[in-house]
Amino acid sequence: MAFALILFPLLMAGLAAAVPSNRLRPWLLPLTATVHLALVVMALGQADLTGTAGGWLVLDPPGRIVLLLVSTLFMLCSFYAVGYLGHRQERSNRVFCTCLLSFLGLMSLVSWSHHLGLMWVAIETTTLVTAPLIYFNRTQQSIEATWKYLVVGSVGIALALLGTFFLAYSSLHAGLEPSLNFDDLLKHAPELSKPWLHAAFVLLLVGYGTKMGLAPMHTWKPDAYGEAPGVVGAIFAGGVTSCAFLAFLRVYHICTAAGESAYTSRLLLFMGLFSMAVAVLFMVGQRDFKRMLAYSSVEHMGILALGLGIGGPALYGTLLHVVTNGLTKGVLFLSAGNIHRAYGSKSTDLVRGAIRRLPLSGTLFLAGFLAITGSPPFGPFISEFAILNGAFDAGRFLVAGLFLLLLLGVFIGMGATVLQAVQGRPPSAVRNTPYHDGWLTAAPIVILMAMVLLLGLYIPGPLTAMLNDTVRFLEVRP
Amino acid sequence: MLERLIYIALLLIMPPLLLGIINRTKARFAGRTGQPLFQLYYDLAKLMRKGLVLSNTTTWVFIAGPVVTLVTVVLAGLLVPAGPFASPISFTGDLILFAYLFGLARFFTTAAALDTGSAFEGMGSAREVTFACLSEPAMFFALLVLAKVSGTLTLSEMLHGPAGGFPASAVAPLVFIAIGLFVVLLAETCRIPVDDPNTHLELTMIHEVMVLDHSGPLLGVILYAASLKMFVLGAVLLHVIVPIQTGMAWADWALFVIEMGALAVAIGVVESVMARLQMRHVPYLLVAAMLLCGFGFILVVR
Amino acid sequence: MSSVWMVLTAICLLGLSGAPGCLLSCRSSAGQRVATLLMAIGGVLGVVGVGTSLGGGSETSLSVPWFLPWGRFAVGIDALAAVFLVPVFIVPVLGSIYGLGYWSQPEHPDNGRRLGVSYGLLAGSMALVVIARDGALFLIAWEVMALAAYFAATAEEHENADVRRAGWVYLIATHIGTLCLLAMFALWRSETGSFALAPALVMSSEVAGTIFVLGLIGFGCKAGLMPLHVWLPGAHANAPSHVSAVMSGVMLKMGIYGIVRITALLPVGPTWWGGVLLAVGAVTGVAGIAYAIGQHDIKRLLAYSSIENVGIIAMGLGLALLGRAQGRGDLVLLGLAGALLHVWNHSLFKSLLFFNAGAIIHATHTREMDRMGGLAKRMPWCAALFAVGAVAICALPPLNGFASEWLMYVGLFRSLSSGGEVAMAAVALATIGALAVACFVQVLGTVYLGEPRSDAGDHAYDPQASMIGPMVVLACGCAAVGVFPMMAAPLLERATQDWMDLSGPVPAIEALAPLRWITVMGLSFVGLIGAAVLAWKMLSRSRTIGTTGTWDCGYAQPTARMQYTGSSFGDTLVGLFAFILWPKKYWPEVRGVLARRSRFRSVVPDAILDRLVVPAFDLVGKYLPRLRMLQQGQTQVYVLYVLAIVIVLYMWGAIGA
Amino acid sequence: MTHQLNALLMVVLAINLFALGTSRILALIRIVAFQGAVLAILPLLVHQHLNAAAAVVVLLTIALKGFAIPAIMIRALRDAQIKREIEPLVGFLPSIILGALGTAFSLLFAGQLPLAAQHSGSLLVPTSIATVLTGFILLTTRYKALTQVVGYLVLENGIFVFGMLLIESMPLVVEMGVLLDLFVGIFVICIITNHINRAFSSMDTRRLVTLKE
Repeated sequence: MAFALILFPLLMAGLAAAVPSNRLRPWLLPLTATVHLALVVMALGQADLTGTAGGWLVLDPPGRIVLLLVSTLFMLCSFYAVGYLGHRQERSNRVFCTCLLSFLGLMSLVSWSHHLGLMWVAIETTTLVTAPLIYFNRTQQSIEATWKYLVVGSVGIALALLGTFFLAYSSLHAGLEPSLNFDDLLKHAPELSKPWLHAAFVLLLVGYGTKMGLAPMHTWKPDAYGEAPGVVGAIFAGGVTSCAFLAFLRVYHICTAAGESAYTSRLLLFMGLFSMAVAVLFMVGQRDFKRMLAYSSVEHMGILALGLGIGGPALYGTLLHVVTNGLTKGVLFLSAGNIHRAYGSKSTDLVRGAIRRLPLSGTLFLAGFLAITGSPPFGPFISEFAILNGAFDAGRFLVAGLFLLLLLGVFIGMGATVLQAVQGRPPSAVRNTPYHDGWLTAAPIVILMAMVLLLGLYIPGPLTAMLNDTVRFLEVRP
Repeated sequence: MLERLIYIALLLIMPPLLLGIINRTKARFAGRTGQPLFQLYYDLAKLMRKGLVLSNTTTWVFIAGPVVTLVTVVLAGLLVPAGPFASPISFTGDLILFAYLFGLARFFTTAAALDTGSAFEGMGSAREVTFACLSEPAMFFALLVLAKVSGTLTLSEMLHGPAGGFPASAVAPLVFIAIGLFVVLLAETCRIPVDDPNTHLELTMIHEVMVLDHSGPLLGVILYAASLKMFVLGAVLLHVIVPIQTGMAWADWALFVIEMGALAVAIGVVESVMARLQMRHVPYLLVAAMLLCGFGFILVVR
Repeated sequence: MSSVWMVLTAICLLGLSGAPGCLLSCRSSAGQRVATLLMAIGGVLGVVGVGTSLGGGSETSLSVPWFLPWGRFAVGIDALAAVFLVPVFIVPVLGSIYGLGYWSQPEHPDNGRRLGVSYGLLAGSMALVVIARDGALFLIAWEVMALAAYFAATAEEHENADVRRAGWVYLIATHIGTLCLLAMFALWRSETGSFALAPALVMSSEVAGTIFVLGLIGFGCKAGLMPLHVWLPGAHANAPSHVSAVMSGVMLKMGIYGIVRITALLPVGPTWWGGVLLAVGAVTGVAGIAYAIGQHDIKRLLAYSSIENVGIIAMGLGLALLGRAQGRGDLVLLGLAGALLHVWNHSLFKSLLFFNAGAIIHATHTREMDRMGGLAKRMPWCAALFAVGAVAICALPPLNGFASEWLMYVGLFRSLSSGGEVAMAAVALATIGALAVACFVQVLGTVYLGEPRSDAGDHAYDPQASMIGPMVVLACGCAAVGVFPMMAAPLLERATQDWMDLSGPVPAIEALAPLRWITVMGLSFVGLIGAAVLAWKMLSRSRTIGTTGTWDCGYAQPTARMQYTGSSFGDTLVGLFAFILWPKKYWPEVRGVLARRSRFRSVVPDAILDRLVVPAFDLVGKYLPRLRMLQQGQTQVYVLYVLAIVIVLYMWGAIGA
Repeated sequence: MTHQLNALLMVVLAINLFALGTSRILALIRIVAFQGAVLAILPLLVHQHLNAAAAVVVLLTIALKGFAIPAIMIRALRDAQIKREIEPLVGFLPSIILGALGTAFSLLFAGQLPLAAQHSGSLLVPTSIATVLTGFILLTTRYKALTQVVGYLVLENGIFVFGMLLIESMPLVVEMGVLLDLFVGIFVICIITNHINRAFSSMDTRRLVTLKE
């Protein structure tokens, strides 16, 4: 099963590279994605955690959540991508499709891998295969964005590798059989040598944090999200970040198992609040609504870090937030992509009255904004509120207060931009630009929004079970 | 029962006399003989016989003004005890109704004035409502003091004071509110120094300017209601100033009438010896009255 | 069907009433009629449900598990909820009937449907807020209400920048409130262990105090307690009038309901709770009505008077809280009963007045009162109805405003028997009353009486029955409650019982404040007026009645422009209250022999919003972006950040360890 | 054993300083290639008992770090047709001083991290940290895109040095994967640098500042 999930998309990627027709190639995306999702569902069906490949590939509860999330998001995005590429026939989409598909495979690898080295390799490779996606538009800006993504991202990832080595050495130093196998490390967590563990945690937090986009390593994010097509933004903000989070979650798991939760939460709370603050800083008065979305992503990565920092009582909310944030980001980026296409601009100086120019996308963009800022009855409200409750249960009142304050800042900063974009009268220039909402470019967003709304009113039993399993899994102490 | 009837009769008949007394007093001070005591009765009789002229700007509100005023003042009168006797109507919290009935009267008087569309009458009604905003608090401070010292919430028991008369500690506050209430009386009944009832400079008037367009029976109603108002407020004030009463009913009636007359004389004296304040200084006077009553309140709750 | 199910069905009907319209054409009024029908059915069903719930015997609560991490779907109807449910089920229905004429779909093809949907959602969610018995459910209903109100109020967003601005201010304000409520409920949960809104028997006083303050801020934002009222005038002024009516008449009361409910759940608190609420209420009331006098825009004026009434209600609550802290059952009863009755009354006369304002705007196409005048001749019905509303809102007998304020007065006067400083509030209440008279005489006189000041009202006329009807209903409501307040007494007593379990037998309101006398006086007043009218009829038959122009002190050529305007009417009062209002005046500069034409202008901006909040936001917006130089695009710097954070984190961790 | 190792590590450190000092890109690339080759020999010294895996790693490392990657970069350099001078943000002498300071710091810092018995006395940890810091200095103080790639390469070298500590425990596959990833990474970056050169007709990253707040 594991190999099927990982290799099938890679094979299809190869196929995509081979297919000559620019018009047919995109259809490989939904095809692969659907099959992949089906396989994922089957994989989730079988409950045993016994690994394949000598315990290197195990689908544990956190992996299940991320796998399901990203596969779902990817499928919807893939349909959208067909519609989008339909509008971009002037440009070859060979590289685009190939990279997207191989990302799907690597993502599956990340969520399966139980060997930190292997996981690192997978993450690093996702960095490499996603770079061309940003470069799709072939403009000077897009090159610049790609360059920054590669340099900052690679440096961060390199630090993650160093951190991984430190982690391994901490076990070696403890006189154990040195290993990067997650389960071994978890088993011997308490014996690991503390100084090495601390250093490793810092490096891995920074390393995978760069990939998640925590401030101040977020610098590549607004550029990349701003220049990449909306669908790529969605996959980045919902998929890549989630994978990076999963990778970091493993490290966090080991450190907490080692009884270092005081140390980790100290660092994580700092990073979380700092990221949210930076997001607020750059959201206020932000004219470019795609960059604004990037900062919103920074903010939510901060929230995830914060949730982990609070720990125990907030874990449920944090994991739920991975899902709700991923789906909502999908809504936002896809609808923003449509608006961008219709107006030929992503600056609110030109973009006005989107609701009237694109009734569907505009409304969804607005709804997405309300959802992502944590308004009931949408999913993110539930998860953010759960995190808040966790903070109160953990007695971290100051953190809770700052959290709420920053949420307010985010709401004001984001709302000013979004409302400016969707309200008012559209300028006459864009009344009759070619783009109009079509099935392929609108339906996926509607479905995503429906999911977000559903998660706000009713969390399906299986998902609840998965979340609870994960929480229990994360609280195993050897 | 009997004294109720007597009281109602007194309430309805006596008020115009007060104006006569006031005018006589002023005339005496001016060294004139002055108009007969019962002048206002003659005027009213004459006005009631006259026809009337309505401005074609006006609507039903114009007529509602005097009518509502009269009705409310009469009702208010029924809540106030005369001399030693319980008021015809009295229940817990009637003092608030008493105050608010004047509010209702004010609402319709001023509305009627605005109904004519005349700048002068607008001016008058604006002043009326404005000064009311200052005299109202004064009045309520006074009511609070009375309620505190008498320990009851019905106007008549309150004004009669507790069984053994007001406690000595209550004297100072009572003096304060007595002065305050007297100012309020002058303001509410539009006498000097707040207003000048018989000037002919419309710009300097409050009450008179509001009724410029009312004529005939309506004017009569207004004049009568005004005198009633003075009578009612006077009755309240008297209870605070001179809470003395002989045991005998008839003596008390006489006493009450004399007190009322004396009050009228006092008003007349004030009108003769004082000049009308500048319009922009009136608020200070009223604020002063309010502060006096406020001090009284602080004294009793302290 | 049990009462709770009736109410839930009603909520669904109200909430979804707008949905069918979305499927129908935006040019036909069919969808709107369907919506109104659904709302009417829902309203009737709801009222019946509430009635049966009070009747007892019927199922009044429901609690089923809910697939969220916490919380259950728990609802319940007690007397306290019933009090608030009544206006929720009545006013919006009247509003949507009114809307048939005022905001007919064919005339507003591009926002009619949106308005329909959000309006229905608003009504439904408010009812849900009232019956929610679980924190999570409450929050969700609350926020749906807030957002629905936003979309309803900004129906004209695409045409008018003011609407957008007002909406944005509202959105921020309500979000601040919601965040406070999030904190409050989170704290509640971490203390009591669940979101169940059941009375907390034991709670440390600090925590209870914190919850109270958070609730006061959170709910106060919605209710419009000063200084949290900043969103209110703009939103009400720019919303469609029937939406303003519902927002002001009902939605503000949800904030009040929140405070009432949370104080009911908290254990008996210290006296400062009541003191704070009383003080805030007094300030809000006086300042609110003072601001109202300064307004030129009739809807802004009404909005400020809503703030004033919220202040009055808050004073009643404050008295009740004080009474509870001091163990004075009578104060609790009178304060709370007065407050709750005033909730009803305000929803009656304020929606009446907003409907009326809508009719005026519909007829004159302006909100500037100083451009109106003499409408009473053209719109006799509206004039009469407005007069009723005005008398009622000034709390003058014999209408309903007086009944509720009278209860509070009696309560305040009764507090004299112990201490008595509290009774000072009675003076504030009296001042508010006098100012209200000034304010509404001004409106009545400027809008309806005198001569037209401009041609705005030339084509004015009484609107059609669908707009008059609801107003008549509301006016009758005002009269009924005003003359027969004792009808409400039993419900109010039960509500008080729900709010605080008064030890021993409940003192009947009648025993503390004889409402029957209000009836007696009211009836006698009506009787006397009737007699007077008859007398007038006879008299006027036997007299010659001439008509002529207003005398105007013999001025030969009076013109309509010479009339006292609303602003000149209120000028002295605005001057007296300048220390809170900070009015701005722009004098004409008259220079030279033949001065150029120029105009005098006076405005009373909202001190908090326009002199505090907006400048603060501008300041932040000006200086915060300065920090953006941290991200100027050099990759080298970005890499440096990575290195720097590694060091910082290591240090930060080392310090901790 | 440890002595040769440390001697070799000293060489690596020296190369770091040279790398900071050179003013010509070509020279820089060559120096770093040499460093890679030197590093490739380390496993032979670290390994107690030589085995096939180690041998493979050594060969692969030499092949990639010593030849393939430099080749790619020199190729990119030739395509770019750009001035061969490195344009430093911070001058060469200051950057050498910075490097020296970094080395000193890492020697001190390494004290914080206790070594396992079998590694006591080896300079692996300080060397790797120093090399990583050198990489950072190159990345942050040079303008040309290509020099930044070199900086990244040095950074990776530093990590490779640390990898020596784990050479027994690190499975071959991972070793390979890491190397391969590194290779592909450099490859992709070089492609991008080419694109940059084509789009901006320069490799000066000072032009890549259009995207900012």
